[in-house]
Order: sequence, then C-alpha cells, then structure tokens
Amino acid sequence: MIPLSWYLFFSAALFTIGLFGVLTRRNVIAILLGIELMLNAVNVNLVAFWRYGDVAAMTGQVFAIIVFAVAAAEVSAGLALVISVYRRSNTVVAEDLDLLKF
Amino acid sequence: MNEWLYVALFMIVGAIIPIGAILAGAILSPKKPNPIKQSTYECGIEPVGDAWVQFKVQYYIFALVFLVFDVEAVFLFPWAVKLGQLGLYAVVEGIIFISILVVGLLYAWRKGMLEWS
Amino acid sequence: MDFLNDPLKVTAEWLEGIFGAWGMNAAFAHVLVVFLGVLLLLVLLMVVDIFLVWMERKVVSRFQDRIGPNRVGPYGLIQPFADIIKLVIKEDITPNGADRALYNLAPILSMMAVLMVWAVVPIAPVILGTDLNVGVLFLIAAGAIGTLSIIMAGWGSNNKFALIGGFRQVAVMVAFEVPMLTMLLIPTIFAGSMNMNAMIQAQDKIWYFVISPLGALIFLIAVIAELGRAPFDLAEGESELVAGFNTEYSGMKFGMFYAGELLHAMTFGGIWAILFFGGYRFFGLEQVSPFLAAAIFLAKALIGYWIIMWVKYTMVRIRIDQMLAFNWIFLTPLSFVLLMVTALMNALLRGTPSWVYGIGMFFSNVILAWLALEIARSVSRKEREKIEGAKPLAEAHH
Amino acid sequence: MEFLNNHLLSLILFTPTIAALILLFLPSKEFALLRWSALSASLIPLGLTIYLWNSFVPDQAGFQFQESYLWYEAIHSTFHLGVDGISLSMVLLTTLLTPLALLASFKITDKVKAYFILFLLLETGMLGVFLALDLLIFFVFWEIGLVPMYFLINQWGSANREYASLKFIIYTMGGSLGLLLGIQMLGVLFGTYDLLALYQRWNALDSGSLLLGLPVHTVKTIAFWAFVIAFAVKVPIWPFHTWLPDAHTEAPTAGSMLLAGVLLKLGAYGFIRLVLPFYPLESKVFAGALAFLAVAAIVFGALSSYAQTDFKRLVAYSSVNHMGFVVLGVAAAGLSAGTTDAHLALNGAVLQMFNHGLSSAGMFFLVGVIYERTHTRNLNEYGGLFPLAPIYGGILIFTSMASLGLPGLNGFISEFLIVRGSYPVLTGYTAISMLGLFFTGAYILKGLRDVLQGPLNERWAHGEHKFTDVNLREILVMTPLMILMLVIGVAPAWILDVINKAVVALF
Amino acid sequence: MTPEKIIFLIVAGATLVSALMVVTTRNIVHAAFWLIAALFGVAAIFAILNAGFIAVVQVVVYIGAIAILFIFAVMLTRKDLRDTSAQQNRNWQAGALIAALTFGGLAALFQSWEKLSVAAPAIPSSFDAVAELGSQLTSPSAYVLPFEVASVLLLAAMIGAVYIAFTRK
Amino acid sequence: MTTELLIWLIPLPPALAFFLITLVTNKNKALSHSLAIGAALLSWLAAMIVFFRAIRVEHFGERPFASSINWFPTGATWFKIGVLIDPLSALVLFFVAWCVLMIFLYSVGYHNFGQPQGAHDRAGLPPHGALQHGHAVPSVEPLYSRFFAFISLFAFGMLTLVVSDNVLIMFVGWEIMGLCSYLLIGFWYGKDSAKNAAIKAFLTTRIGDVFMLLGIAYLYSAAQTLSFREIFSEQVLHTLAIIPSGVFGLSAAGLIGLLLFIGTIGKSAQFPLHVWLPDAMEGPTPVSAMIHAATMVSAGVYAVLRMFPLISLDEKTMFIIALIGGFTALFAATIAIAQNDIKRVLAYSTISQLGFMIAALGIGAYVAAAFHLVTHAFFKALLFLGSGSVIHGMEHGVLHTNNHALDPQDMFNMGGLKNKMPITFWTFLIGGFALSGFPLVTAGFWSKDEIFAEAWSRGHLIVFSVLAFAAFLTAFYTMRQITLTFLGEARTEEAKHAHETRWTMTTPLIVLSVFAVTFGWLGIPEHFPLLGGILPNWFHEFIGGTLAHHPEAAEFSPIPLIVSLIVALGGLALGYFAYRHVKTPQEDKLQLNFLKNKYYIDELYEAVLIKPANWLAENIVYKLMDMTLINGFLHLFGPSTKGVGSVIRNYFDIPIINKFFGDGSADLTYWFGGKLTRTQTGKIQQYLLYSLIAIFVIGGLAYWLLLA
Repeated sequence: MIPLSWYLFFSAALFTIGLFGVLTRRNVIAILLGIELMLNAVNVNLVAFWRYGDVAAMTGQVFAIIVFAVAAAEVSAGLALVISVYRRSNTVVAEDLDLLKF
Repeated sequence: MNEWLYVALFMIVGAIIPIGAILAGAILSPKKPNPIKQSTYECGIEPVGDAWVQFKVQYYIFALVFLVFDVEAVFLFPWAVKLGQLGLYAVVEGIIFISILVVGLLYAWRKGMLEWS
Repeated sequence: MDFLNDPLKVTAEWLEGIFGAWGMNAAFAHVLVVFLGVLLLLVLLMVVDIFLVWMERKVVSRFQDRIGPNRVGPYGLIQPFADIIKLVIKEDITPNGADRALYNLAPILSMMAVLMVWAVVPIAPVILGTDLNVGVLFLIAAGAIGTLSIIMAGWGSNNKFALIGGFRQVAVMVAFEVPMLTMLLIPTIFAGSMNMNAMIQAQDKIWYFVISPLGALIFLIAVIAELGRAPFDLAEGESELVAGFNTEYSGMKFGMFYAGELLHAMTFGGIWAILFFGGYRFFGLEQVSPFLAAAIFLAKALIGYWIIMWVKYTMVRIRIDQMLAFNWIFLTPLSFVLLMVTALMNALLRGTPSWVYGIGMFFSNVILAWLALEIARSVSRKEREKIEGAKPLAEAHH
Repeated sequence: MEFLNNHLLSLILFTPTIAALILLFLPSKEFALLRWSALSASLIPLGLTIYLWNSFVPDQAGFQFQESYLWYEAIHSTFHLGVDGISLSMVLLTTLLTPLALLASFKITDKVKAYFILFLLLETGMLGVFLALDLLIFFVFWEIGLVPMYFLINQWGSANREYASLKFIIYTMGGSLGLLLGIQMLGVLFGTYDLLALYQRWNALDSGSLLLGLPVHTVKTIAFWAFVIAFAVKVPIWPFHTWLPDAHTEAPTAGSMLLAGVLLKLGAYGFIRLVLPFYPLESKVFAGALAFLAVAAIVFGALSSYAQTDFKRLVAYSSVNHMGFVVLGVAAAGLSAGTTDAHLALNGAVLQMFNHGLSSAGMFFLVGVIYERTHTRNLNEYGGLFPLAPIYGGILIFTSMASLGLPGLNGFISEFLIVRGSYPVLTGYTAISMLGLFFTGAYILKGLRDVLQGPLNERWAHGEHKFTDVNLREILVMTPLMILMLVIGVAPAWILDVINKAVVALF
Repeated sequence: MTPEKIIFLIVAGATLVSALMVVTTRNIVHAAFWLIAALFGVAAIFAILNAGFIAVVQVVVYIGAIAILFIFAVMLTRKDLRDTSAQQNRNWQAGALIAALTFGGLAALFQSWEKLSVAAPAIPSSFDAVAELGSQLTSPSAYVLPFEVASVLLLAAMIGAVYIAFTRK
Repeated sequence: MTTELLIWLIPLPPALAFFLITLVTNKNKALSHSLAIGAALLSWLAAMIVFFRAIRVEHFGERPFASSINWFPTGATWFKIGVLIDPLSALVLFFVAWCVLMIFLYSVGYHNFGQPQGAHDRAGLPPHGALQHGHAVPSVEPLYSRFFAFISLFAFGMLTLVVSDNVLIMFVGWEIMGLCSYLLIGFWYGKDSAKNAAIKAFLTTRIGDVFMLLGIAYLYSAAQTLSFREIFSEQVLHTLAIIPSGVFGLSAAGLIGLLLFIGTIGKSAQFPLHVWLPDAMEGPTPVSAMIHAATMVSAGVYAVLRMFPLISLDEKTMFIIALIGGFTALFAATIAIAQNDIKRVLAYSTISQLGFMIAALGIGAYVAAAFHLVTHAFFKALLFLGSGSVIHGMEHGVLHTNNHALDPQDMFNMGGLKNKMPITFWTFLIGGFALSGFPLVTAGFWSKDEIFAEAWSRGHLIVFSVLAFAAFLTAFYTMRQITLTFLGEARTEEAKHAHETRWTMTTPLIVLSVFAVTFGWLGIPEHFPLLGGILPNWFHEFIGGTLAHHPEAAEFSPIPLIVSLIVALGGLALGYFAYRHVKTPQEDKLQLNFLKNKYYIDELYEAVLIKPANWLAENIVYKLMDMTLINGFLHLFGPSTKGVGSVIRNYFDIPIINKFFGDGSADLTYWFGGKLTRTQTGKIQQYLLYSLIAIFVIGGLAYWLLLA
C-alpha cells in the first residue's frame, strides 16, 4: 500500500517545479505551463486526500473538477492575453511587458 | 487488481505493435539519404521560406471554444449518469448550465469569430 | 462454464495454471496472460485492418463503377499483403530539419490511439478488455491522443503543408468533438452509465437509434469529421495541401497513419453500433454464444464502416469555412438543444409505459430535426438572397 | 402526465417567461421567426389552460391544482398557486388574448424582438396575479405586469406616448403603495402571506381589540380603502380613470388589447379576490360609496366616450363605462353578501370581466386595423368605409354590438346579471346606471356611424390611402373573439357554471 | 516494495522528470510536449488512486484541449519556433531558492503531521464514483452552486478570451 | 316530431340562413335569397303545423305547448329558458309566419333580382338603374344578399320573441330586432338621411329598452322568476300586486308593468317616443312593411298583451297606458293627413293604429287589442307592400323620363295609377278600406268595431270618442291617399309611364289582401245584427283562453256600431270628394305647417334633449371634469415633487454630501496613492517573487512567534 506521504511529496515536488518555472521562465507561455504544473499538483493533493479520507464524500473529486474548470478558464484567458500582447508589442518575454510600471 | 492496469497493457501493446512495424521497416528498407531527397516536399518546387508560417487566430479560437465545451462535458457526464435517478430540478440545473455556455457560443458566433475568414 | 461460453476466462485460467506450474508469481502470471491476450486481440485487429484495406478498395471501386483489386489472389484478397510488403521495404525518409523525436513518435501514437480504444470495447458479453465505468469518456481521451499525434506529425515534419494540414485537421477534430461529446451524453442519459457494456445491456428493449435518431445522426456526422474522411477530408485535400499532415511520411510510418485511419473508421463504426444499435445484441442471438455475439458486433461495425465509406464516396469535399460554420452554427447548437430536449423529455416521460416513452422521444427528435432544418433553410435562403442581391452590382462592373 | 398535473399552473405561468428567454437568443433580424416563435410559444399556455379547464372540477369547493414552493422563508411567504372558478376564467382570458395580441402585432417592425419578449413577460405578470394565493406573490406579479406595459407604451406607442406611459406607471404604482402597506401589515401581523390562512385569521380578529394601537375597526377601514384605491386605479373607476384613455390611446394596438382585455381585470379581480373576502363588513358599510363611484364611472364614462372624436379614445372610455358595471356588481355583492343577489351580481361581474376582455380587445384591435390603414384616429376623417371594407364593417358591427350589450351576444348576459343582482339592494344606483347603458348605445352608434356609414369619404377610395379590407391574419385574430362572444351570448352555462360555483362557495 | 509502489515510483519519477524538462528545456514547443507527458503521468497517478474519472478527465481536458491550446498559442506567438536562446530570466537563482524553500517548508510541514501514513480505506464494491459525483453536483445541499458557477466561469473565460484574442482588421 | 321540439326549431332556419348568407353565400344572389326564403318557408311550415295543432287542442289556454331547459346558473338554481305556445303566441306566430314569408318573397322583386348591375350603383345607396340594350331598366340592389341576411336575422328575432316562454328571451328577440331595424333602416347607409334615421330608431327604442331591462330586473328580483307561466300564477301575481314599489304609489306590479310598457312605447312608437318611425321610412319598403307594420311594432303590443295579467293589476298603470294609446292614436292621425310621402302617411297611420291597440289594452279590452293587432298586421303589411309596388312603378317611369330629381314617393307626383297598376290598385284598395274600417267585408272593420264596442261597454267614453275621431281621420287620410295615388289623371309624365310590377311582388299583395278581408270574419261578435252567429266568434274563444280569467265578450250595443259606420264611410267619402280634383300640394287646404312638421317635436327634442346632452358630454363631463379638474389635480404632483427635490439637492446633497464627504475622501486617497506608485515595476515575476518572499518572512515570523 502506498502511503499518503508519497503522494504529498510527489505533489509538493511537482508544485515546486511548477513554481520554479513560473518564477524563472522568460516566455509568458512557459510561465503558464508552470502554472499548469502547479494546478496539477494541487489536484493530486485533492484526489489523494479524497482517496485517503472518506471515500463517499466526494469533496476532493468535486474540487478537482472545479480546478479543471479554473485551469481551462485560466489558460484560455491567459493565452488570449498572450496572443493579444504579442500582436501589439511583438514579444512574449515577460520582462519586456512592463507597460504597467509607474 | 486495478482495472487501469488493463488499460495500460492495451496502451503498451498498442505502442509495441506500431513500433515493431516501424522497426521492421527500418531494418528491411534501404537507407540511401541524400539532401534532395530529404528536403521538404512542396509540390515539387523548391522549398520557399521558413516552414513556420504565421497562423490564423481562428485556430486558437476554435481550440478555445472546444476547451470550454470539453470542460462542460466533464461536468455533464456525472450529471447524465445520475439523471435517471434525479428529479426535474437536476434536469433544469443541467439545462441552465448548458444554456449559460451556449450564450458564450452565441456571443462568439454573433461577433463573427467562428467564421473562417 | 466451458470454453464456448466464456473463452477468455477459461483460456486465462488454463494459461495461468501452466505459468503457475512453471513457478511464476501468480500476479505476474496474470499480467502476462493478459498481456498475451491483449497482444492476440490487437494483432487480430491488425489482420482485420489489412482486410479493411482490401474492403475499402473493393467498395470504392464499386462506388466508382470499377472492379478494384482482382489480380492478386481470389478477388484480389492478397493485394493488401502485397501492399504491406511494399511499404515495409520502402525507404524511410526523414526530412531535413525535422524534429526527430516528435516526427517518429507521431505514427506510433496515431496507431496507439486507435488500438487503445479497444480496451473498453465490448466485443461480446464476455469478450472485452476491461469494464471501465468511464468507458465513453475513455473514447474521447483516446481521441485526444490521436489529435496529439497529428500535431506532432505536422510540426515534426518541418513542412508548412504538413503543418497547415495538421492544424486544419486538428481544428476540425476539436470542432466536431463538441457535438460528438454532447451526443455521447445522450446514450449515457438513457443507460444511466458510461460503461459501454452497461449501455448495450440497457438496449434490451429498444435500440437507442429508435429513441434518438437525431442523436445517432449527429454522432455519425461528428465521427466522420473526427476521422477526417470525406466530406470532411480537407486536411489532406491533395489538390491544395498535398497529403496533409503526413506529407513527409513514407514507408511503414506512413503505413501506420494509413492503417490507423482505416481501423479508426471501423472502430467508430463499432462504437456507433454500440451506442445506438445495441452493439453485439441482435434479438437474443447474442446469448447463444460469445462467438456469435462477436460476429454480430463485427458485422454491425462493418456495416457502420460501410456507411462511413458510403458517405465518403458519395459526398463532395466541403471547404473548411463551410465545414466549421456548419459545425459551430448548426451542429453544435443543435446538439445542445437536442441534449436539453432529451434530458427534459426523459424527465417528463419517466415512469410512462415504454411505448409512450419511445414515441415521445422519437417525435421530439423528429420535430427538433425538422425545426432545425427549417431554420437552417430559411437562414440559408436569406444568405443566398444577400449574395444574389449583391450580384447585379458585381455584374455592373463588367 | 403526473408531472403535468402536478405543475400545471407553474407551467402555464412560466412558459411565456421561458419563451421570452428563448426569444432573447434568436436573431433579431429574423422577424418572421420571432413572430411565429412568440405566437407558438403563447399557444402553449393556451393549450395548457384548456387542459386545465377540462381537468378542473367545478363542484369541488376551494382552490384546485394548488402548488406551494418555498420562496421567501424569512418572512413566511410561500410561492403558492391555485385556481378556482373565478381565477380560472381570468386565466383563460389571459392565455387566449395573448396569442391574439401577438398575432395582431405581426405588423410591428420596430425592435421586434424586444416587443415580443415584453409581451410574453407581460403574460406571465398577468397570469401571476390571477394564480397567486399568496399576497406577496400577488403583489409581485401585480407590479411585474406594469413594467412590460410601460415599455410597450413608451417604445411602440403613438405621438403622446411619453406622457401616457409615465402617467400610467406613476398612477398605478402610486395607487398600489397603499396596497403594499396593507399587505405588509397583514404579513407582519399574522406571520404569513398565504391567502387561505389570512382569510380565516384576519376575519377572526376580535373587532373590539386593539391593533397597532388603534381599534381593529379603524385599522380595517383604513386598510380597506388602501386596497380599494389600489384596485380602483387599476379598474379604473371614476375619478381615478384619467390615465386610462391616455394609456389606451397611446399604446400600440396589441398593447391596448391586453391593457383593456386583461390588465383592467387585475383591479376587478383584486376586488373580488381580496377586498370582498377580507373586508366583508367594510364592503357592506361602504357599498354605497363604491356604488356611487361605479355609477359615476358608468355614466361619466359613457358620456365622455360619447364626447370623443378620437376613435381609440372613444373605445378607451368605453372601458371605463363597462368596468363600472363590474364594480357595481362588486358593490352590490358586498352589500348583500350571502344572498342570491350577491351571487348573481358577482357572477355577472366576473362574466362581465371576461366579456369586456373579449369585446374591448376586439374593439381595440379593430381600431388598430383602421389606424394602420388610414393613420388617423379622428372619427371625422373617416366616413362611409363600409363599401370598401364589407368584412371589416361586419366584424366591427358585430364586435360593437357585443360591446353594446346586445342580447344574444356575451355582454348582455353579464350586464343583465349585474343589473339584476344590484337592483334589489342598490335600486337607485342601478336605475341611474341605465343612463350609462343608454349612452353606451349612443357612443357605439356614433363610432359606427362615423366610420362605416354616410357618404364615402373619397380620400380613402383611391390611390395610396385606399382603404383595403381586413386580411386573413386580422380575421384570424377576430375569429376566436367573435366565436366566444356569440357562444357566451347563446350558451353561457359552460363558463357561468364554473364561475357560479366558485362564487357560491366563496360568498 | 509491492508492485504498486514500483509502478508509482516509476510513474512519479517520469512525471517529475517531465516536469523538470518543462521548466528547463529551451525549445518552448518541446516544453509543451513535455508538459503533456507530465500531465499524462499525473493522470496515471490519478488512476493509481482509483480516481478513474478524474484520470480520464485529466487526459481529455489537459491533453485533448489545454495542450492543444498551448501549442496553438506557441505557434501564434513565434516567428522562429526553433528559437533556443536563454529561457531563464535574470532572477532565476532567486527563483530557484524560493522554490527550494517552498519544497523544504512543505516537507517540514509534512514531517510534523502524524496522519501521513494512514492506509487508504477500501472502496465499497457498489460505490460508483461518477454517479456519486453526479448527484453531489446537482444536489442543492451539496455542490450545485459550484456546478452552476463553473459554467458562468467558463462563459466568462470564453467571452473574455474570444474578445481579447480576436481583433478584426 | 313532437310539437315542443318543432317549436324550438321554428326560429332556427332564419338564424342559420343569416349565418350562411353572411359567411358563405354572400357573393351569390340567387343562392342567398333561396336560402332566406327557404328558411322562411321552413319556419312558416313549422309555424303552421304548430298553429293547426294548437287550434285542435280543447281549452288550449290551460294546456299550452311548453318546454324548457337550463340556461345559466344563478347561485343555487338555474335560470331556465324555453318555448311556450299558448293561444296568443300561436296567433301571433300565425300572422308573423305569413307576413314574413310574403315579405321575403316580395323582396326578391323589390330589389330587382335578375336585373343587370347598375354602372353607377354603389353599395349603400339605392340602385339608380342600368342601361340594357339602350334602355334604362331597374338595376339590382348591390347589397342584395346582405338584405336577405338582415331580414333573416330579423325573422329570427321576431320568431324568438314569439315562441319565448320568458321575459328575458323575449327581450333578446326584441333587441335583435332592434339591431336589425337599425341595420335595415340604415340599409342604404350611404345616404345621410338613412344613417341618421337608423341611429334615431335604435337610440329612441333603446330609451324604452333600458327601462324595460330595469323592469325585467325588478320583475326578476321581485318574482324570482322570469317565466311567463310562473309569473302568472295566482300566488306570484298576488304578491306583486300587494308589494308597494315606493314610486308614485304604484304597486310592484304596477311599476314593473310601467317599466315594461316604456319598452313598448319605444318599440311600438307611441308618443313621446314615436319620432323614429316616420324617419325609418328611409329603409327599403319591405323593411317598412316588416318592421313598421307586421312584426316589430307589433312586438311592442305583443309584449303588453303578453304581460297583460301583470300589467292589469294596477289601475294607475292601465290609466297611463290608455292615456298614451288614445293620445297617440289621435295625434298621429292628425299628422298623417298632412303628409305627402306615400310611405309616411302609412307610417303615421301605423302609429295611430298601434295607439288604438294600446288604448284598447289600457281599458282592458284584451281580445279586441289582439284582434286588431292581427288584422292590422295583415292590412298594414299589405298597404306598405302596395306602396312599395307603387313606388316601384313610379321608378319605372323615372327611368323612362330619366328625371331623377323627381321624388317617386310623393303622392302629388302620382295619380291615375289605377289603370297602369291594376293588381296593386285593387289590393291597395282592399288594404285601405280595411284600415278605414269599411263595413262588413273588411277585417279592419270587425277589429276596430270590437274596440269601439269594448270601450263603449266598459264606459270609457273619452277613450271612445277620441278613438272614434281618430278613426274618422284614418278613413279620411286613407281615402286621400288612394285618391291622390290611383284615381284621377296622372299628374306627371312619370306617372303615365308607370307599370305593374312583377309576380314576386304582386303575389304577396294578393295573398295578404285575402287575409285582410277574411281574417275579420273569425271574430264577428255573436250578437251582431244579421251576421252574428253565422260564423262562431272563434277568435274571442281562442284568444280569451290565454288569460286565466276568460274575458266576457262585450255586450252588443248599436251605438258603437253606428259610430263606426259613420266615421268609416264619412271619412272615406270626405276624403274622396275633397281630393278628387286636387292637382298640386298648394291646393291641399290641410297642409298646415304644424301638422306637416309633426308638431315640431323633432325640433323640440333636438333643442331640449340632444343638444344639451352633447354639450354636457363634451364640455362638462369630458373637458371640464376629466381634462381640467381631475387631470389638473394630477398635474400638480409633478411640479411640487420637483420643488421638494431641488431644495434637497441644493441645500443638502451638493454642499454636504458631495463637497465634504465625497471630494474630501477622494483627495485623501489620491495623495496617498501618489506616494505608493513607486513600487510598481510592471514585471509580474518580480511581483510574485516579492510576494513569496513576503509570505516566507511573515509565515516564518508567525510560526516563530505564535506556534513555536
């Protein structure tokens, strides 16, 4: 039997890798890829806790699905922004996109 | 025994078969590469420009709409499975759910974004 | 319990007994047996696939008023084998600048996507890979992998025709996947399960085609588009895009795409039969023997495949804008409306005698179809008038 | 079927709303699609109402097809629906007139979608009032009905529509302020808004005790007048009637049809459903005052109508005149509660509501038809149109006669019942009301004379203004109305029986 | 070491390696494909967790739709897709530190939690997770609100994204 | 078929004909009139069967044909409607059926069926004639079908009224006839005169009708029933007779009777509501015959006859009835002698004769009134149809000379038509003599004589003498009419070219003239010299049976007989000799202005009633009350609310809320925000990094400080 901790460590690792990607990648799309990894890490946690908790209470799975919806919304809107930005300023490098600075 | 193991086996075997076939081809077929042969095929004329062309934003929009309805279906499958045992309220909830998304589709349509032009 | 009634189990137990006698771990033995079984099934499918090549060629020639392969073997039956030999010994060319990993992975994934579907297809009541309770959704998942393979092929080839072809194909596939998904919900509603075997079991009184003809029709259209076959085969429109995403492929890699496409079509013929035509059911015949049931299923799958071919060789190719417009502004809304109507009718008619239920469902479908056609007709008439109204202006320029 | 039977009223009530929502998503340029969708959607409630009528058991006292849902738990208001014979006939009227009004609106080309959506919403608003068995719901629907009508007048009305719509909405809303207060008072006092519960508990109050620091008697009197004024504005009775000619005249044809056909009935229905059962004592005490106002409405309405040169305004004032009879019946019933006189008067009042719905809708439609062709409503500009439009003339005469109360047509039965019911108890008022009845004839004939008879006004005979006869669609609008007018006039038992049993059971 | 654990370790290892490739590979298209591999691994983890529905949904949504969206977006925003210049920004050391800190912090938290090694309860044989999900998603006393809100969220995302991405000439 | 069922069916054919003609056969003239006449024939047949079955029943008055069904619920009980044929209604049914059928037939010819369509004919105007083979010929009525539809509906109304067993349905038929008279008088609606006459007819009778409705309501609430048979039960009558009504000291029965009688005043054109009838001559002649002779005006008298047991309970009411009847008889007769229009003379004579009947009823002469009602219906229908025939003949002449300015109805344009139109002349003569009461042979003599006898024997000498004088005038103006029209020389060219009308018009004349003579023989008093007893006085027996208390026939007295002979013969002789040589209206010494202008009653009504009513409606009720007072009051709300609002805005909202709270807080925030802008670098990854660092720092501190 696999202990719960394995899943948690796995998810923590995945989350951390995603976070690293988010913090360091230059390409905005790559940042979004990192965010996907983080969201997946969360989902692994949710489902693992569902499996190791009360199976009949579907909270974990329900929220995993909600996370899917959130991820879908995030990706679609995020990538749309990226495309729009690219069309305007011809770049997808996060650091170059600082129009909002003071 | 986890039922997904069977699925995994199917996937493994499903991969092995084409790999085997391709390997067989690789072993049996001749290999005489030359630059002309390996150049990209463009209707028999010289390759023009870069292979990476700019794409229409419509591709993105179709994929986007698809994504949204894909996620919608994910929500609806449990609903559909249980529908036979649930009351009318569940049906109405589902219909509201669908209708809300159809509004999005209509929006995209009315804005002319689903047209390939 | 004997071989004729449950061949898989009997064989598996027999083999496991043998392996156990060899001193093998019981669990490992089971996995090994399953592995062998899967291998057998899929190899058989590949054989069927080869037969499909012959069938496709024969059928298309009949549609085109010719005879088709007839030289190699009786009725040209050996012809596909000759083709395979040709493909195997053909030189495999990898184009310059190709993304090798993706380029090579694509045909494998393409084939795998088709073959893995059979994990959930009940060929007979007891002949099936696994009884997944998310069977229907699994189809879509497998389809996702197929889509991926096309992107890989298009991108990996370093060829703009392949890329555009691949992208168009993907655009069409994702577009038509929406009505397809929606139509998968309808048998799910009726059966109360996503399990394919349960769906077949639930069609004991009536095939779902009868109570949801419109659903079956929409599903078929979506499947044809999903397969990228005519009239939705623009992605490989030879005249404009050479051969689509697999332009740069040759030899066995190309063979995988080709074989995958045919097997895909047959598979979806079978799935159509499962979802709407009772799968291996045929008026109680399926209970006689699992082999008979499998034969019935195969026959239905082939009929489905034949219908897909029929459509392919009858219709003209549609332009991509027309195709996508057809999907987004007609098929998708219609499928949603049908879903809502079906759910609503299902709730309203629940508890009525089955004949009332059937008639109610049938007519709601028919009326909806009629309404949809009427609306489409009036809209298209308006469009036409708009275009024709503008015509004199264009002529004035002459 | 089970489902249908259990939720029949909600289905009737909300089908138009759902249809309106669906309409929202249809392309706004597809006029034909919008029209036919709206029309066919409005036929569903009609079909359901006919089914309801057939399933309704008149002999069973009390409300049938009741539905009750949790709604506003914090203040103990439930979404309680139900019908008895009185509301049933009103529901039938509403669901009948709406499709006809929609059919009458096919000529609308301006903001078609919004127009039809508003109409369908209006139908829900009106039906809600008739179906509600909860005071709060009643009030909510009461107000909901105003909004679409406001926009219908304001957007699709004729020249003076701004003024008319503003007057309409301010007047009726102002009138219902007292109603709202009264309803709130009842709700706060008894912790429920349910009509059936309130009927009992409100009347069981000991009249000697104190309520809100005042004697029960005083409170009831004040509440009575609050209710009465709200309904009186809506009915409308003299002197609260001046919004009506403006609103009716400026509203689009179909709007006037529903305004006169159904909206006015809301007020009268309020009298019967709320005022009489809640305030039997006050109804008796103030019956004279009410009868005075009613008779004033009858006589002054008829005289004002007679004074008009605007055809539509003439018809509008006729509503004041006719609805006056309803209130007269109500007053008589209040005075003589429990006797056959009361039953007769109320039977007559309810039937008069139904009949006036038919005939006024028909008249407004016919005015609309002529206005559409001539673009004038001035009676003096017509003249001798009969030879140009014989079918129109025939229909106009028929409908006018129904409105006039010609025996053999529907109006007579109800007017006779009211006169008969009120004569023994309100002899003087009834006698004076005969003056109104006489002038009814005068203004109807005046309208007929100026439109149809006399030498032909050559302006309408040729050229672009050529007056054409009614077309099939317009005939179709009128046919159900005319058939019902005749049927009720000849064989009123089918509807009166339903009304009568409810009236006898209630009063 | 049961077979299950071995499978888990293989899958988890492959997933983490893919994830690392996602954040480190220079070719952004490859990064997207690596992401697919990682997501597929996560799907396998879900399958191991007996959450078959979630696993399939993971494949359908992430691989079937989100990944394609990513690939399309990449195609739309690159002039040269073989661009393999440095993909890390100047602060990458700080980022790495923070990431490591995060993992460390989480690990430290896990260490102090005693329920970590509980065994997974057996799943009743008649338990149908999908049906249960269906009833919970539509039950007014459970998750009907998230269910409906999800559709509003998706609507908003769709309209917003379509509006942003699409600009007529 | 049972008689009851048959009675139910009597009114239906014309109703069906009405609907069929309007809805289906409107375009086809032949089919339309066939339908109408067929329907009239069916009704006639049914009526005859019923009538002859009725007269075979012994003591029919006690055992009438009756049947009823539920109509609508009234609280706990049902209001019943039904049919009732007792002797009175059987008799009325008899003559109505005959007259209706004859008039229908007559209309075919009158409206020129079979003639070509006139080129200048317009719907709503009388046809002007057409050109055929170069000759001017009469043209067919443009609204031919419609006419038959209307008269069918009219017949339906009349038959309904007759067969009804209760007051309400009687009122229904009554009103339907009102509508039809409106439609038919205004049949040529394109003429202003016809239009106004139609409205006048409808509204004048409606005055009566609303009173009648009130009476019905009162009757219903007092007796709890409207069925004749139940009302006329001893018990109910007794109750009604003793309840006081509280008005003029009348009993309930008296007031009800009076209210119902007001209806009759309107319908039967009694003073003061008689004004509509002469104007109603604007309608086509068959209409005049139908409405103003045979049926509708008779309905008024019929109603009083019907309600006689109730009305006769109160002396005061009876007095009023007798007063009005007698006055009207004389009053109308005086006007009639000064009229030149052939139909107007007949119209006033109708009013006058109806006055006879009403007066007879007022003095309690039930049988005599009924008798005169029947005979009058026959001979007055005959006269009207005859006058129509004359007009038609004159129109032939007009078409010949093409002088459309000539009034074909003016008697001074006629003369000498005897030879041109023999059938018309002889039948008209019979009718005229019957009207005058020419002794022994004509029906009019017997009925009028019976009224005189009753008046005499009951001692109502004033009534007797008034009626006798009226009868004298009647004979006089009748002979004046005959002389001017038929005798002597033709006064105009048109009269010379007049010729006899077609068989569809003359046949009814002949049939009716037969009745105008013979019907009187059914009611010859028992004790009449010489003739008495040859034929039994069947009429008295039969009609008298209607009443619970069988009325005694008046004792024979020679005085009324002699008076009757004198006035009839004297009037006729005077008429003939006075007008034998008159050529122009100027020679007519009796053309007094106040007679010609009908005593200026129309003008009086116009000035006293109509104008003030219009003024009241327009200026007081609408303009002053609604528009000025009520709306003015409402319009005050707007400005006052606006005033309050502006005060609040200027002195509270702007200075305190906006300036102090609103702007002040905004300024503060602005200043603060300006200081914080520096932290915005625009780089999201930096933000994230910083915020994560912040989380770690804060989280570490929190952990350090709180948990550890």
